[in-house]
Amino acid sequence: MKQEKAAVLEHQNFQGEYRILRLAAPEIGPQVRPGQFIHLQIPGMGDRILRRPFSIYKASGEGVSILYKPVGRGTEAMIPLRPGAPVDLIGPLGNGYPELGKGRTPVLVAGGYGNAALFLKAKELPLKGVAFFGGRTAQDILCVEEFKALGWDVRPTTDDGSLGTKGLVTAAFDPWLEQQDANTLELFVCGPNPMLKAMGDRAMAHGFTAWLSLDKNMACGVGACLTCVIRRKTADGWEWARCCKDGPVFESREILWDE
Amino acid sequence: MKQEKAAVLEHQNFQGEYRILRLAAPEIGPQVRPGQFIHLQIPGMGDRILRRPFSIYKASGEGVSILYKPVGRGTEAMIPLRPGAPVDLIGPLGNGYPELGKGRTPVLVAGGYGNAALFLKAKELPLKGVAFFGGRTAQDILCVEEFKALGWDVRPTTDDGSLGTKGLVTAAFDPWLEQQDANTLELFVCGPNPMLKAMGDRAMAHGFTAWLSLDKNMACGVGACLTCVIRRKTADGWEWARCCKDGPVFESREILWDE
Amino acid sequence: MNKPRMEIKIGSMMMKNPVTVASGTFGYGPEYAELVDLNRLGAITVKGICPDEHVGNPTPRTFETRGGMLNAIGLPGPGAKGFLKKYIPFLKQFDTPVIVNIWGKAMEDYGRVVELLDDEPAVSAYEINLSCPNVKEGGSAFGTTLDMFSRTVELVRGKTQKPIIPKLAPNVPNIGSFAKAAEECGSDAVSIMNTMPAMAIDIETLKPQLANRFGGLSGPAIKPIAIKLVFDAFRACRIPIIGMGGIFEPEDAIEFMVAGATAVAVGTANFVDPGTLVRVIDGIETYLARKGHAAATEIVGMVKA
Amino acid sequence: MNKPRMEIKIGSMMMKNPVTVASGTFGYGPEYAELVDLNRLGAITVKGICPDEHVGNPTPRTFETRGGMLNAIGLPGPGAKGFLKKYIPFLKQFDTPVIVNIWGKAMEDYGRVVELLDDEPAVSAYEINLSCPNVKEGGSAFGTTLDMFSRTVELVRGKTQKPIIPKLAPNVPNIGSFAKAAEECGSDAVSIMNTMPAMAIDIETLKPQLANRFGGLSGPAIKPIAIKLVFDAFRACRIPIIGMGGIFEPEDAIEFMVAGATAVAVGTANFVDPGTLVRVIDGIETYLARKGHAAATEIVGMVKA
Ligand SMILES: Cc1cc2nc3c(=O)[nH]c(=O)nc-3n(C[C@H](O)[C@H](O)[C@H](O)COP(=O)(O)OP(=O)(O)OC[C@H]3O[C@@H](n4cnc5c(N)ncnc54)[C@H](O)[C@@H]3O)c2cc1C
Ligand SMILES: Cc1cc2nc3c(=O)[nH]c(=O)nc-3n(C[C@H](O)[C@H](O)[C@H](O)COP(=O)(O)OP(=O)(O)OC[C@H]3O[C@@H](n4cnc5c(N)ncnc54)[C@H](O)[C@@H]3O)c2cc1C
Ligand SMILES: Cc1cc2nc3c(=O)[nH]c(=O)nc-3n(C[C@H](O)[C@H](O)[C@H](O)COP(=O)(O)O)c2cc1C
Ligand SMILES: Cc1cc2nc3c(=O)[nH]c(=O)nc-3n(C[C@H](O)[C@H](O)[C@H](O)COP(=O)(O)O)c2cc1C
Ligand code: FES
Ligand code: FES
Repeated sequence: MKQEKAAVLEHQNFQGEYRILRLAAPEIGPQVRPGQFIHLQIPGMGDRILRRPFSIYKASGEGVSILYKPVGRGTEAMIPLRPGAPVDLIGPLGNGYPELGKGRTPVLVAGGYGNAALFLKAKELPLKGVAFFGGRTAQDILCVEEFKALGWDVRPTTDDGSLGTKGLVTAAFDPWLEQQDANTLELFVCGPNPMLKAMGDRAMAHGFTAWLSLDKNMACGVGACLTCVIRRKTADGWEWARCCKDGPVFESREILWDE
Repeated sequence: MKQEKAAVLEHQNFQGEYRILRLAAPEIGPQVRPGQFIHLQIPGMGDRILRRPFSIYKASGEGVSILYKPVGRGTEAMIPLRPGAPVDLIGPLGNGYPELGKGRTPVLVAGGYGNAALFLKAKELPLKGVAFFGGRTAQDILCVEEFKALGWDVRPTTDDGSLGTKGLVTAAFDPWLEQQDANTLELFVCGPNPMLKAMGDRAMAHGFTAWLSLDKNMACGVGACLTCVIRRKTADGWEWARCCKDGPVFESREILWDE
Repeated sequence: MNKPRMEIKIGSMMMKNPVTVASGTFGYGPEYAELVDLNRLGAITVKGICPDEHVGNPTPRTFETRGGMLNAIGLPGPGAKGFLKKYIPFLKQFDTPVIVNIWGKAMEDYGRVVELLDDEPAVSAYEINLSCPNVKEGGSAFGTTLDMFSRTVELVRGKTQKPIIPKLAPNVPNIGSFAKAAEECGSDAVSIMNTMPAMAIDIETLKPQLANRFGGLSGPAIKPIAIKLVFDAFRACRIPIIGMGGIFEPEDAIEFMVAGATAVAVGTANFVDPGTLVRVIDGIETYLARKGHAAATEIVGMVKA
Repeated sequence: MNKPRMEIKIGSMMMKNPVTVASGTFGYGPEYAELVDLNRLGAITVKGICPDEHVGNPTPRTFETRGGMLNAIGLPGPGAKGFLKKYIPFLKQFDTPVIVNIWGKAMEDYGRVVELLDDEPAVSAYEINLSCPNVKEGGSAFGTTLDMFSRTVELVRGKTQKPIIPKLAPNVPNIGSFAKAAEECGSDAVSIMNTMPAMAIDIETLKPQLANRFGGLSGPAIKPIAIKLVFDAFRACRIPIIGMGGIFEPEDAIEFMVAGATAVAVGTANFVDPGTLVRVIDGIETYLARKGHAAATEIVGMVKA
């Protein structure tokens, strides 16, 4: 974990509403493990003061890249960032995804920026399997060709049917699951909460492992403020776990979902 | 007085540390009288919210121009404004300079952005006379050639002697004053407070008229908040006068200077 | 779809919409009249008036802070008679009720100023400033001790049939008690909040940034404080609340109403963007229509908490 | 020129410089240790500890506002024994005193938590949180009624020889009375200020933005309020003040000291820029040197007002 003054190297439209921001961060870049994130201080956010967390899409000795969609004050304030602009980063943060279990078959499930968050893991995994990606339209499903190039069998689903199966990720996942030896599956999931919960429910029902990367609002990003907590099951009840420090990745059995 | 969404037409270095900002403001431009100002909402000022007042350097059917020096949060936040950027203006504000009195000889005295504030008056005055401009260095004395082109006899003074007489404006003004028929002079002054006071003192000692344009911090700019008040003499004491509405131009005899 | 009804009532005073201005940020009316259509406003609240002319504080009187501003104007003004003479003829031109913000150096002043103003039909209501942090004479003590608060409100109540609206001080742990006391003393509404006592110091000169040393904090910075106070007061009393503190956007005004405010006032935002008032009025109407409400009053205090 | 002396004293506790962290914004020490050199700090103030484990509030627990943030974390924590076990070994590695922020659901808890912690030599001082707006059990009542305040402080005073530092609530009209009461009850210092009670509402869902409904406002927005409270308290008592509220830059910290704070705490700014602490420490030193001061203590309360 480092705090680093980075510089924008590249910033442009990526696909649909998504944009790519590539940052020179030679201290942080080499430390990144798949599933980790950075905490970005966005310049020009006016009177809003907190950092915003972003999953690391790519990392190298040079720095890190993120994919984001402008949806609110912070992400909209990022749009005018030009190459050369200085930005302050803290990272890499969070636990990231664990190693694939012995004898397990990896499966990827993602939606939205989750595709970006899974990319490093997809690259690193020793086996490649099926990748279920969901989105509203074809435009919302990121990096399909990149995942294919790594050897993944990408199965897109879209709400409007503009790419792959029509419906939610589960519309493609559930029929596929029927034909699998569920015990041997190990899922790496990143996407909106309902998607995480759907996959977690199936993991518990069918006895497979599912690593879910959670998106909770954050303040500090380093485990100090206790903003980003979820309920994690313990032997005799539950405890708070911090998404920023103890997560963002949790195994489905650990999580006690709020109603 | 109008509130107008203007657009930046031109924004560049002018001279020394001064910059020129030219704004398309077809509603405000044509209403401007010499010595008035605009109240500018500066984008990108972060968590600072108030407008900043700027004297109008030039005005036309197209809009207005101002000259400014980055000295603080507001003026520094103006630097990145690019042509086409939208800015919100209120103006023209303030009383401006009055007509030249019958049989009077006009004299200009200015320092800093005061030169800009006097330019429209200098142009409009039916007679042209001597203009005393003070600054730290030659770089700080604005628009000398422009005033000369209008027919003014420009007498610069600089602290370092890099242009004209070495010293304060008074170093050139006082010896000149000795040779004048003081009663007939009418001064139009805009500059830092000590310069205003020095000229005001001389006006009262020698019996000439001096119109001083005051710079007081402002909040509303339209006379509502009572931030920008000075003490104005009355028959039986004094009353508050608002620089933004009743001023910024006051005759030297009106002003009761704070200690 | 029908337009939502924007009218609200404060005692006997009808406002054509819930939006007024915060006293002291809009002068006496004429100052913004070239920029804001005064006929659009629910009411015009004028700067604080005491019985006699008052000189206010020396300068500097305001200072910009992060997300807000400090002021210690010190309530300069023409006094009751001066106000009637200088501003009532102007204010009568508009079809908009006038709320006169009143204050006093001593308790009896609150009665005197009402006596001087009350015959004027163009004065629609009184907002009683019991919480100005910027006058030494005690304005703030009236607002932070329940006993003095109640006595002052009762005094004013005894002098007029017009709606009276005590303006509450924010620096108390129990705003609810003041709201309830206001109600019990016969107030028609309460205003919440006045500025928060505050200070800034120039570390180079070591001098306070305001000549008066202290001032009141206003602007976006204080909005979450004001929302909490309105929420608390709404649960403690049954009279309407005029909510204010950092309203810059329609969403801010709606938040105050949802917290419990029947009406709202735009203050510091006038300095930043005089267009705020009309934007807020239109924005409330648009929100009501979008949410399917028939009247502004329907959203008052609707927070699910 | 000699380097200015940065050391200050809070009772028997020596701090190598006037800068600590605000409780609850820096965890228990380890969280920021990779980003901030803990040996540089004047003291480490840990998150609030009560006698037993406590679960805190549901989420959402924080919300960003204009110029600040709201929090209603609700003081989750491992309890006194859990704290000693989990964090003291880590904290002992550093040459920096540890201030433990303590709180209770009932008055006797304040005594119990000190009893449980007091034998640990690595606990250097207690900051008594009498003003947390985020726990229903009464934390805030301890801080806003003088009688309960004094009794709680006396109780703690009776349990320990270590420095005790009551943390004052900001939502009172008379902070000076609390500072004076703290002094009279034998406190070694007071901390000013805790967060300001506040609230935000989502106008689409009509739900409060915090699960706890209310929270405390912190950050740059509140600095002018905090400066005023420190100024007032400085004139009312003779014990040192630890000033906090919106310190983001060295200039902010210096402003607190000039207003009357002997030490300062950086809170919300840690989330925004963990580099703030060291920048503030260095900035104070640079200011002292530039102004020709031999010691940090020389600027305390030097405001010309
Ligand atoms: C571990 C982690 C990794 C993330 N990775 C990415 C990424 O790779 N790409 C990306 O685009 N975004 C990512 N996000 C979300 C991102 O951090 C921002 O919170 C989000 O984009 C909105 O920020 P904003 O400032 O634009 O919106 P805000 O101004 O904060 O809010 C705008 C709207 O978004 C909602 N919102 C704010 N934050 C969140 C949140 N964390 N979750 C859900 N809704 C929220 C608000 O309620 C509001 O309605 C990640 C979040 C986490 C916790
Ligand atoms: C009627 C009028 C006309 C003006 N015309 C011009 C102009 O044509 N060109 C121009 O460059 N400036 C002009 N000014 C000054 C300008 O409005 C700004 O206040 C000033 O440039 C500093 O603003 P800032 O936001 O950059 O600094 P701030 O962040 O506000 O402050 C930076 C520093 O400047 C000081 N300061 C701020 N405002 C003033 C002020 N009004 N007077 C003196 N010191 C101040 C502060 O005390 C601080 O030390 C005018 C002011 C007035 C009242
Ligand atoms: C410059 C200024 C002057 C004010 N004068 C008065 C006043 O005369 N009487 C009064 O009751 N409140 C006065 N106030 C307080 C406002 O009416 C309002 O309560 C406060 O500013 C909070 O609202 P805001 O954040 O929208 O400004 C004044 C506020 C400002 C900023
Ligand atoms: C997330 C968060 C948690 C806090 N937790 C505590 C706490 O446990 N005990 C306490 O006394 N104060 C707590 N506070 C208050 C701070 O210590 C401090 O008094 C306040 O935030 C003002 O300082 P700031 O503006 O620099 O943050 C907390 C503040 C925040 C923002
Ligand atoms: S964001 Fe602060 S603990 Fe996770
Ligand atoms: S700036 Fe408001 S009255 Fe002049």
